Amino acid sequence: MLSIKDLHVAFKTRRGIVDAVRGIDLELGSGETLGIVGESGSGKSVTSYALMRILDAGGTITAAGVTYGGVDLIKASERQMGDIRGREISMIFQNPRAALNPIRKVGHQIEDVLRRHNRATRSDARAKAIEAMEAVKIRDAEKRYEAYPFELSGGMCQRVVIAIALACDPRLLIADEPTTGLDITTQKAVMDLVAELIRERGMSAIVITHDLGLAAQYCDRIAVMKDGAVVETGTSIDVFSAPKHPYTQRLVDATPREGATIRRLLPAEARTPEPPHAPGITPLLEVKDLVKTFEGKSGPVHAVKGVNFTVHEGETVGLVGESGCGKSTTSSMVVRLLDPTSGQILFAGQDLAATPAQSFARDPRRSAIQMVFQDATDSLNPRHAAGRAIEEPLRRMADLGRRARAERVRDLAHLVGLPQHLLDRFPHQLSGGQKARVGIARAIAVDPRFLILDEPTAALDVSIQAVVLNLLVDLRAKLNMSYLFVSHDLNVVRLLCDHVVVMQNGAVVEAGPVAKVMDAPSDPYTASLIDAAPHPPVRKLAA
Amino acid sequence: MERLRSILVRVAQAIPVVVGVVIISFVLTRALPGDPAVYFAGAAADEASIAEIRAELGLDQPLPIQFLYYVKELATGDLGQSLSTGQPVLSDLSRRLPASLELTIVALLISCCVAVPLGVLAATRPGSWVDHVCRVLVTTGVSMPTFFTGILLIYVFYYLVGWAPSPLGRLDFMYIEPDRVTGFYLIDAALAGDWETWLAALKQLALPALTLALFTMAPIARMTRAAMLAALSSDFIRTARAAGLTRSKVLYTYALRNALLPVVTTLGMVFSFTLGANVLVEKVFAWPGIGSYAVEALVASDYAAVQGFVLAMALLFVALNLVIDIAYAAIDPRIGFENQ
Amino acid sequence: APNGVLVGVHGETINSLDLHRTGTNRPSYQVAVNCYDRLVTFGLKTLEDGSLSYDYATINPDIAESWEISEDGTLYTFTLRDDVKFQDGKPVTAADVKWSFDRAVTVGGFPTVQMKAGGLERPDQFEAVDDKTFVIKLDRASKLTLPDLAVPVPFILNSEVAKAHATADDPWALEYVHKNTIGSGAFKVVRWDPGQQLVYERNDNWHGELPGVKRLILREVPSQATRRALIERGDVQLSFNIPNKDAKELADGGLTVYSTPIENAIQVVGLNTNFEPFTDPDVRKAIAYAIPYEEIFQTAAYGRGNKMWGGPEKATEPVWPQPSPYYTDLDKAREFLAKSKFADGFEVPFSIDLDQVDWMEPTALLIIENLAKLGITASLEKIPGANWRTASLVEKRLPLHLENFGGWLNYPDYYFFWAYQDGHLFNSSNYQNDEIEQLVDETLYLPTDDPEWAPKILRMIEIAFEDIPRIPLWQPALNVASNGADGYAYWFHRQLDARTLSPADS
Amino acid sequence: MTVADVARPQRQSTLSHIAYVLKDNPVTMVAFAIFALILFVAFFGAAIAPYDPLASNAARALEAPSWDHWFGTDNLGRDVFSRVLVATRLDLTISVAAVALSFIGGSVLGAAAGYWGGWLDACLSRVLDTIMAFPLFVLAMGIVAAMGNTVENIIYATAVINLPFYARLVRAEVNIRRNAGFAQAAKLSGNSDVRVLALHIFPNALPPMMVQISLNLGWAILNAAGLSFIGLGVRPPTPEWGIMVAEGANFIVSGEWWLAFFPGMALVVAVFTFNLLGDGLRDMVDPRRRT
Ligand SMILES: Nc1ncnc2c1ncn2[C@@H]1O[C@H](COP(=O)(O)OP(=O)(O)OP(=O)(O)O)[C@@H](O)[C@H]1O
Ligand SMILES: Nc1ncnc2c1ncn2[C@@H]1O[C@H](COP(=O)(O)OP(=O)(O)OP(=O)(O)O)[C@@H](O)[C@H]1O
Ligand SMILES: [Mg+2]
Ligand SMILES: [Mg+2]
Repeated sequence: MLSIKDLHVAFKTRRGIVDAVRGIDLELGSGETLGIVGESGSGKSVTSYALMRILDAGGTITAAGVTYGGVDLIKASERQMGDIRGREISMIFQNPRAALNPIRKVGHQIEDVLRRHNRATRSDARAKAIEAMEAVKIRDAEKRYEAYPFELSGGMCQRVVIAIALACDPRLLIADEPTTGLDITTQKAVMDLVAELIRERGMSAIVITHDLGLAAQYCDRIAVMKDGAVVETGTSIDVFSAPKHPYTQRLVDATPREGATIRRLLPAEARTPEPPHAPGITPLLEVKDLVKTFEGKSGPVHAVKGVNFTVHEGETVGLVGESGCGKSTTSSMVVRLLDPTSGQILFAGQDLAATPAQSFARDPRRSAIQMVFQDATDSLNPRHAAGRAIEEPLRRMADLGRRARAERVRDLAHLVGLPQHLLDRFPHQLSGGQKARVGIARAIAVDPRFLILDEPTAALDVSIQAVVLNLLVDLRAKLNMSYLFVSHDLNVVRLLCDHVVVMQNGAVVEAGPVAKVMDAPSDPYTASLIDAAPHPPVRKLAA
Repeated sequence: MERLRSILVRVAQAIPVVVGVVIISFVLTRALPGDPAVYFAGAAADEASIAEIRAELGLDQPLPIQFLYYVKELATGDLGQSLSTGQPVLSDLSRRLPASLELTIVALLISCCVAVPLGVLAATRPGSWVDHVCRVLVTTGVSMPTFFTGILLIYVFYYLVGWAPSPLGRLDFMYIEPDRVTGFYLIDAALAGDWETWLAALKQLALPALTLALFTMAPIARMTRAAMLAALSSDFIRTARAAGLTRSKVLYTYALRNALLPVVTTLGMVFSFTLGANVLVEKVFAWPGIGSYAVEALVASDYAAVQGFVLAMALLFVALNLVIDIAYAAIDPRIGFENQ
Repeated sequence: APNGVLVGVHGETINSLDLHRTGTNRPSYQVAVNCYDRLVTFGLKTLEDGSLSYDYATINPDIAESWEISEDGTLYTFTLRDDVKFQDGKPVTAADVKWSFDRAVTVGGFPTVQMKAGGLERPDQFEAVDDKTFVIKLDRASKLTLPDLAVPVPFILNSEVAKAHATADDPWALEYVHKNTIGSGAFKVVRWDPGQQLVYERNDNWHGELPGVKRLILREVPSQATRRALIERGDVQLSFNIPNKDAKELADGGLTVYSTPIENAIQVVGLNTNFEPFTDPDVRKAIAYAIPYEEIFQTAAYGRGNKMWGGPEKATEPVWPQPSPYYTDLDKAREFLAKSKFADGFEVPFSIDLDQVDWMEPTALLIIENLAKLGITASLEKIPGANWRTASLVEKRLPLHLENFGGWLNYPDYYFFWAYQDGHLFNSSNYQNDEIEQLVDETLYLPTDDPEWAPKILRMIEIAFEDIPRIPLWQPALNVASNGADGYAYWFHRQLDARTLSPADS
Repeated sequence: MTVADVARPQRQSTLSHIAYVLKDNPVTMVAFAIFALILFVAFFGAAIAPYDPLASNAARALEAPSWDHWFGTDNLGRDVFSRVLVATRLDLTISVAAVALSFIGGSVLGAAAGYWGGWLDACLSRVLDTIMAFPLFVLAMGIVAAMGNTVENIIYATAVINLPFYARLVRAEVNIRRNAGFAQAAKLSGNSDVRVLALHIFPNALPPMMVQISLNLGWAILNAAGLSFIGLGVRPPTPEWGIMVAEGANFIVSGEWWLAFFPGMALVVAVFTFNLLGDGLRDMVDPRRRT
């Protein structure tokens, strides 16, 4: 049905020509679902845009042949392509809210497509649009027709995007990371919906994702991309259980899953023995009845409603829950960036909440509690080079001379595995993993006893996530720190944490040792969370 | 309901602004050098008659008392009498404001008709020669002092070539002012069906409006370009393209409408800026607008006129912001719902 | 312009139709001239260059048919014409005259001051004996009385209409007359858009010789360049009060330009004798010799007007203005400066009026340049119009400045009264000289044919030139360009008199 | 394999970055070239002027451009070319000083309001609204008329009317960054609020401000010129472009076009250059543009 032969895509940029895709061959049969996996920047999206010919200006496509149902997509005229897009081949994108025109009613956006491809006339467009919305299981479609994207939830938006894509019954659907940016529970619902629709309509599909587990769960075949080329293709089971290409192996290894240890995530040659980990029993941090209420424009927002938990010396506690349940708010209060409405934060027996956040910067205990942020890019000052960023806490909180500081920065860089020559680069010149390391180096610069990690790997590729997680384990052992690890990825929490606290709607619904909570959740919410996480097929460890 | 509320909130927010304007304009006029009593006492006035006039104008009172009087009169809708035109300020303003508004609106219409397409054109081909030419073109316009442009245009189109009518205000003296309905000659003449006068009024408008339009093109074109670039690179454009929508649909219904939001804001700013700044153009073209009125009043220390002018402009500014908010709400359904 | 319509432009704003109103500015005086009549008026004469001018020497009847002056000169009896009607048809009576005069002396401000100059101070001086007889009683005889009745101020209003619009707060109907003309004059204002235009229409029932122009549209055009373009292209027929440069060039370009030296007016450099260096007469003389008169006359006046320097050592004619004995001589200037306490020069601000920069600025700059050669550092300071009068004339706090007083009544003593007497308005130099005080007091009311008058005037001029608190530069000209209008006449009040105008083609 | 090896862009020096930004955009390049020329004239204008800009010569008044007087002479016989050259410094001073003042004032106010929000923000917003509600040019006129038309007062007036633009811009820029990760990280590093604001957040608002600055430099000159046109500008005989245009304007119709034309063109070129500089300046101060 679709055959791609030797596809090349190059971009003319300020830095010269970027070869984003360098010679891809792919085949897709009708009714088949192909998964394309690979790390960020490997050319997945560019490949799909090239198929649709919707690349940004400056991108050029060359190929021996990209044929779809007998039409050469590369040579087709712009008019022909216009007819193919949306009718023959459709696409859905990540971040559904942004993928919809914010100021146009969703119903009209669906109509636009219908009208464009003559699937509807002025008179019946509305009815057809509502029909299309019902097809993607939007309840109250009649009412939602009039809604604007901002009035819909993320999952709802993604359904609308899917409705737009499927409105004209295309034969091929390309889904580019359709679940990124959605809640874990929504993710599953959306993926299930897509899979169901594909099956029902007998469409072919290409699912692009960086989550190997996800691909394995939903696709017939998988193509693994690296640096603009396909390094391996095969059935899902094969690719996952018996990866041939070393890169695929590494990718498979790095995917957190049941039964793996944290060192297992690393490629075999990098696995060192895991340091011993023995959490103490003296409580280091005790959070008591922590409450935070924001004064929102439309009444108070109860973000955190009386949270209690304890972190012992050397222990790692996981804090999990859906987006918006109050994880970040809790950690901001603990790290004293935010004043709680009420409650106590006992750190080594002293109540930190007694000191207002505003003056906590000058508190001697400031250096004892540090934090690694969710978004490494956002947490680095774009105007400061990496070295300067790591040096920042030393300048303010350590009594060191210039030279001593520089020395210490180099040591820290070494400790987190950041090459010295990267120290005078600006954040935008660093990769995601490098930025995460800078963030970690900065957090541990003043030897904190307690470190809060707010989804430190959420923005990272799996292989980099593996490296970072292992680094955290090593540091924990070496520096004897306690962690509060905030995450929504239960697979990761299981690997790293001793204890886990599950939050929902600002309150703790369940807490306990990680194995107990994960294996035998007592709360239905915890159970649904665990269920929604992708369950990649277990790789035969012997292979 | 939500929107109505947010508009009411905007109106409420404008109250301190108006109060501030009243106070500052009062202080500013009193800080002006020169003594209106002396100025208006006439050529050969002696001490006694100056004092007499000072008392008549209430200028012999201490400042706070004067302010109270001023506020009291304001509250009854009395803006006072202009000394330099000898008319009630209110009637002066109501006669001159339409002149300024007409000029400004026509100028902005011309400006938009040129600048928005230019901006779109530049945004669809960023970095190309079209882009550069647009940029140089509109920047040249904004770099020319309006009075300089105005004089050059008069020199060329009236004095040398003779295409333009004499730059004598809103209407050549051959024509009779149309019956006043709105105060906008173009509209009034059209309402009266007097197309000859309409054309004459349009001719008078052409050069000053062009002068102002040249000056206002740059911000509009710049903002259109930037907003279009931002809109074109956003995700939903990609969705629209992937759905096979035609190029014009993508460009106009999707990109341009989104890009209009910042353009409307800019337009509002340009409008209020221009209305204040066409002082110079009005002077050059003998345009009987409020700008030239303000200049004369300021130079003559004509307190009531200056205060009235400033107040009128502030109210206009507030009203304009409201209109922009409403326009914004019409374009962007998200307005008024941010907090949800 | 079609059938009797003329279009004129000027750069100023007419802010009232009523000269008596507080705050009425100079350009508005023309309404009083064109739309109202007075008891008497000045005659007209033809000047050497063929242009028309009012004639100060003759006083003609206007509404008054005849008048008698009592022996002692304190009782004036006017007999009114009986064919004069207001524009609404009501005959003009002595009661109207009485009411109008009462108004002029009561409302205060400029009209009252001007009336006072002619000895007309209180309502009880005026009496309407019967419908046609009007009597003025003076406290003392004065040569100024009769001419003062011919200036624009004592114009005659339709008292009945006015009274109908008067209120308790506004007994003189100032509000109504401000916006309406209720006179018997040659024109009525049919349209007035403040800041834009004034339209006069001829009163066909006027008692005088009917003007040639039926309708006169007077547009206000602030931009001088635009005014010039308009007249040059013939789109307007009259451009009133144009700058000297335009006058020169338009005349060279073939247009008719009337440049009439303004009587009893001089552009002067004022040296404020209240301020340190200028207390010294030697410094004043040094400056008088340092001024580049000819350059100024050419650059600032473009040769229009009369030179007021390089005159005889000693005045021989009792006329004013007349050239001072000073001329440009830097050596002499240095000599005088060396004699003073300020041999090494000094610093002083040189103030000019923002509204009059067209002549003041080049003048000041040229003077500053020459003063620098004496070691005197003068820095130009422009004062906005509103402040100018306060600073220069009322507070008299400008050490070095330019000034251009011109007296309406054409007598030397009248000029000296205003400009050289201590404390008087136009004495911006704070000049004070006991002898001048006495001389002015003695001559002001004295008829010019009195044998004592001429020698006293000569003595006055001598002192003024010796003490030189005001350095005369030149006598300015009033420039009016016409392109299709005939019959322009110069008037001392320097406003447009439409009564003699007519379209050129008729 | 470690992550560190993935990307290794070359590090560039600041100079080569500037060179790069210039090469990237021909219009910016031209703008910077003219700007360099303007700076040169501002510094050395008095030295290279062929005549004394203040010396009048009534004998040679109003001469058309010739070899002796490239731009002709004015009504007092002064050399227009020399006056245009010498005026550069004053015009540049006015605009730079005014923009610097409003930049500093606006930045401090806007940054504080954007960072702390609350009543401070509400008050400031109202004050700024009030200033903006004034017709700005008339406000400038009023200030100069009230305080006197000295160069300093022109600068103050221009600064006051530009201040709200900076304050609003900075406020917005700071506001979106006040809860940014790097700001919180800076707090964790022991920085007080003021430090976080001044050293971490504010510098990041600079790139968009560069555009504003360059536009304002142009506006400032136009504003001064407009004031001169009304008669409230710099005092003569000091050469200044605006006043020269304003005075020359009266001579255009009589055929002496050079009086207004040449200073007018100088004004246009300078404002034009400033307006075009913005994008280039922004790219230069923005580290993200470095590759
Ligand atoms: N418009 C463009 N100009 C220049 N280079 C581009 C452009 N678009 C993409 N690239 C480059 O092409 C490469 C592949 O990008 P692509 O978006 O396909 O990656 P991806 O596999 O989809 O990654 P991700 O998982 O982050 O979405 C990247 O190195 C990217 O820098
Ligand atoms: N400054 C604030 N003002 C008002 N409401 C807030 C504020 N900050 C957070 N909230 C609300 O508090 C709730 C908890 O937010 P929080 O950021 O702690 O969630 P989270 O669990 O970290 O979510 P995510 O996984 O998306 O990071 C949310 O409903 C959020 O909208
Ligand atoms: Mg992608
Ligand atoms: Mg969070």
